[in-house]
Amino acid sequence: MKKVKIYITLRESVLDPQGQAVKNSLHNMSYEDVQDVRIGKYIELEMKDSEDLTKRIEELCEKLLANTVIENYRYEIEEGVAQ
Amino acid sequence: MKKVKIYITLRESVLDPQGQAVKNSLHNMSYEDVQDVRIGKYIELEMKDSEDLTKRIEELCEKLLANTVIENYRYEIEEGVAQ
Amino acid sequence: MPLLHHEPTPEMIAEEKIYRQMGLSDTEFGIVKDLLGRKPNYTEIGLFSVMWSEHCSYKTSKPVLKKFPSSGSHVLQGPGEGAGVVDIGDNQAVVFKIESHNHPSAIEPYQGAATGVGGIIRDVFSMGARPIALLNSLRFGDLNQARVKYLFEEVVAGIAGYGNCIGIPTVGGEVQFDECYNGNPLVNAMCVGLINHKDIQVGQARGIGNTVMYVGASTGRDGIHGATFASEELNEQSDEKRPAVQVGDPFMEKLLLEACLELIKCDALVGIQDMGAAGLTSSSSEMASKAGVGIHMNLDLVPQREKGMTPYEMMLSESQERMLIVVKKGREEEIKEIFAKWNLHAVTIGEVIEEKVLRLEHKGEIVADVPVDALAEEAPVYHMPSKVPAYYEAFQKQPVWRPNIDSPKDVLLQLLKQPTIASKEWVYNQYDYMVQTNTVVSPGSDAAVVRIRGTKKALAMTTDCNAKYLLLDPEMGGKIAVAEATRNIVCSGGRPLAITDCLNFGNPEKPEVFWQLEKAVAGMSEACSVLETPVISGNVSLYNETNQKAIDPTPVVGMVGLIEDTEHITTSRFKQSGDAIYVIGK
Amino acid sequence: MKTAVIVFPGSNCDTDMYYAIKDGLGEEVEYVWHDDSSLDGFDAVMIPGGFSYGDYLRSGAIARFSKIMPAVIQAANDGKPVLGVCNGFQILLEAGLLPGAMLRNKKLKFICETVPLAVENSETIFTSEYNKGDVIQIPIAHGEGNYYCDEETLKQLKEQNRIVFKYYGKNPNGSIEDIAGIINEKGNVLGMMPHPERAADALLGSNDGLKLFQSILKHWRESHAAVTS
Ligand SMILES: Nc1ncnc2c1ncn2[C@@H]1O[C@H](COP(=O)(O)OP(=O)(O)O)[C@@H](O)[C@H]1O
Repeated sequence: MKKVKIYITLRESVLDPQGQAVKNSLHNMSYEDVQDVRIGKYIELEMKDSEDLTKRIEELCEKLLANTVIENYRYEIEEGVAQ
Repeated sequence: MKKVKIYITLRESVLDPQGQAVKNSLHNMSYEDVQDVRIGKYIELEMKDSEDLTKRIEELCEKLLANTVIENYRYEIEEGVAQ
Repeated sequence: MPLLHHEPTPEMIAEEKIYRQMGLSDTEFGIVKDLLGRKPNYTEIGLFSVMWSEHCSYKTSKPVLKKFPSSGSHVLQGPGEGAGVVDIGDNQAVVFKIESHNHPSAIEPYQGAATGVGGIIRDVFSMGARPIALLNSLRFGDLNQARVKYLFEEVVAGIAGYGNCIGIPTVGGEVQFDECYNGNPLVNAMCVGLINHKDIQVGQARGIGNTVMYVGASTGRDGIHGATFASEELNEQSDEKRPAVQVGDPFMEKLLLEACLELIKCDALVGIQDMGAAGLTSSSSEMASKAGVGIHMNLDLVPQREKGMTPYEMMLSESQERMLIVVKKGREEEIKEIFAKWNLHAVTIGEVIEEKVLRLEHKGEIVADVPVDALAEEAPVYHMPSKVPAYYEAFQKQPVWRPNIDSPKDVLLQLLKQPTIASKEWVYNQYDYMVQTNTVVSPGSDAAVVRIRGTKKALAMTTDCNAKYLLLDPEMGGKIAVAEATRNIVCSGGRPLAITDCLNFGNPEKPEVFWQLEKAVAGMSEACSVLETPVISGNVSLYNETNQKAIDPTPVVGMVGLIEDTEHITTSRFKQSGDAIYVIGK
Repeated sequence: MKTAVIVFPGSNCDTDMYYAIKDGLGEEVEYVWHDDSSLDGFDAVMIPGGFSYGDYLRSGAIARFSKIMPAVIQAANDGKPVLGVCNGFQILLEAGLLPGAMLRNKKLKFICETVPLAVENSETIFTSEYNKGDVIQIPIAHGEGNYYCDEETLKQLKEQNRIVFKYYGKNPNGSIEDIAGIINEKGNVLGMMPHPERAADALLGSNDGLKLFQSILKHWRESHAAVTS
């Protein structure tokens, strides 16, 4: 079993309204030291190991988990906790 | 400038309808090797460095970014890209 | 969770008075022992603690609720089932009920409000009705406080999130702000459904040998002790009970809704009930008790989301989006097929038995064996002392006061600035009030109006309550709440049919609070009798206090009226310049 | 004309669409389940609004993998009118039948209200009954209607006159160039956030959306007449 951690972020060129809103409220709460906020998704998968694991992960990121028109993704593979 | 990466995940015992729905559709798409899916948030902050940086990060996580009733958070601090 | 893995023995429960942590008193524990003829084990005392909580048993409010007029020639189902049912002619009926989710919303406002909406929708479709509209009644504290603002925004988002996703229009409601709700917001949700007479279901487990099935989401450790939690005051320690808050899945509920509406057309169905507060416990014991039978369940068969759940946890879990159904023996496959179409599993977990007990099996052992009537019917009923509050007597002695108005314009502008009076567009524009394309009068008028497709008829609906009037004089204020709802219905072109109500009060163990409750119900009852709008369903939310201070008495009235012809619909807007304006009434 | 209304788990404007066609337009219409795989015999395909698969992950992301989608794509390739409204538009984007993607509304809140739309292109099979420049009242109800595409795509959309509707007066969700609806290159696939099916009955406030369905019918009659004559 592998634990796969996937990070999905909006592309640089895409405006992030949610990040903006969070930044504004942080400023209102006087956290002016926060200069920028970007909000993305963090997905944890538990996957059976296989030879083409990285290929499978990339496939399912491209097909389903990320929309590459607006999003980038990256991932890490960890040894999973035994069941 | 520091780059702070924050990971917000649902507490283990809390229902994750989103993760469930994604898992089911992955199975329908014949990615049966995916045993479990949990979906959380990934937030990147750019923050001015300060002595009590970790304290400030924890504070704003608890106050705004995470709802600790149902979510856990963890974070990493990286040297930020120069402005 | 060591406690759960090493459950206390019956002896320990009795000696260490562990039942107290579950909200049972020494006397109540004594009654349980007498009813069983032995000391209850941990699972059993858990069953009693939730079933005998105020939320499920109405043990302090029952004597008061009896005063409500609840019958009428057009009432097909009064209080006692998931929701009330009123005839609207042509073999159609309207089904409605209101319910509170105040305490969960104070802790996790988005999910608290969302699951409140989910719960009331289940109450309506478990009657066999298609939900056609949602309303709500909300109270928050002083909007200048950051926490209050957060609660307000999140509650509205939660209501919108659930209702919009499931596709039931949120057509009306009310929002008011007052300091008395600072730490204790009120979130009351109402659902209105439409049904053909022949489809009306009851939550009964008739027929010895029939099969008990479980449908919907899996059971997790959510909301364990939520029902008792709802019956306690909020204080600083409430944070410790945080896991009691559940997360809703409106998508799952949409599937469950459609599947259940197919299910009711199937003659293999005997009874159906929502697993609301006290989940499996209340649904199974109430269905059995009402039918005069018992239920045997094998808890190993209960779909579980988490590993290693104990019988106690499974029985008390408040996981959302679940239903218990009873079907004719041998017809289980047909039921499974209906649910499979909606990607849902229907799982056999037990059967109806002759002996009137709830018998639970787990890993080959009987882990609970309790008379169903003891759980569902025999909770103690308390007749609380009541006392006229000093503040009320002081009010009564005050001379009549008339405000001195120098500049009506300034006063008007001041009034319009009050959040309670200002436009609520910010709220209702977040609700999809148009989905199902039947909303003729959308939020912003007096009552909302939803047409009944295929007929000329329409339904007018509203929620109303002005708690300040009730604080000043609960009896008069109770009448005013019913009268206001009635005016809203009539102004919209409807004939009032009946009401549902949600009694939001403070701690009833305080004689002054109980007095408010009694008086408010007396006033509402009188108004309902005179206006011929019986009370067909409702809900009670007590212990709305923060640090010992009670909210103003807030019995919210939800009313539905029938408009015979859509041509009779009237709206509150001025139509054109030059029209004359009249004031009627006195 | 026989129209299919696709029903996904979580669709909730399917009945609205159905009645707009049955009662508003007076034409034949049937629901088609997401698990079916054929759209044979249908002249037009509607993908209604709602929250398919709970809109979890991204709206429309999961629905695009439903069994029926190859048939929808086939219908689009065959030149049949395909209309995606709200969640339907999101699904068409995810499926690649239309370019771009949907972001959360700029103010992050779900918005339900009736808004003015300008008809930018009245020469499509969906808008021939309108005039260019008409301002019509159509309800919106969405949380993710902030249409986005890259500059190149935008340039193409403009050059090819593929922006069919724009928000008029105020932009409710922050969409690029006030875009409310776009069409594919071939002109037979329209995606729009506003709900024409909610504006098909005067009793509910507006029937400005009816002309959209009438345009589809007119096109069908014309092409049908051409084929049979
Ligand atoms: N304030 C009230 N007025 C009228 N009926 C009420 C009131 N409170 C509760 N009821 C009725 O009592 C019955 C029992 O309610 P309950 O068992 O709590 O159902 P639920 O758990 O769905 O609220 C319901 O039919 C409900 O309509």
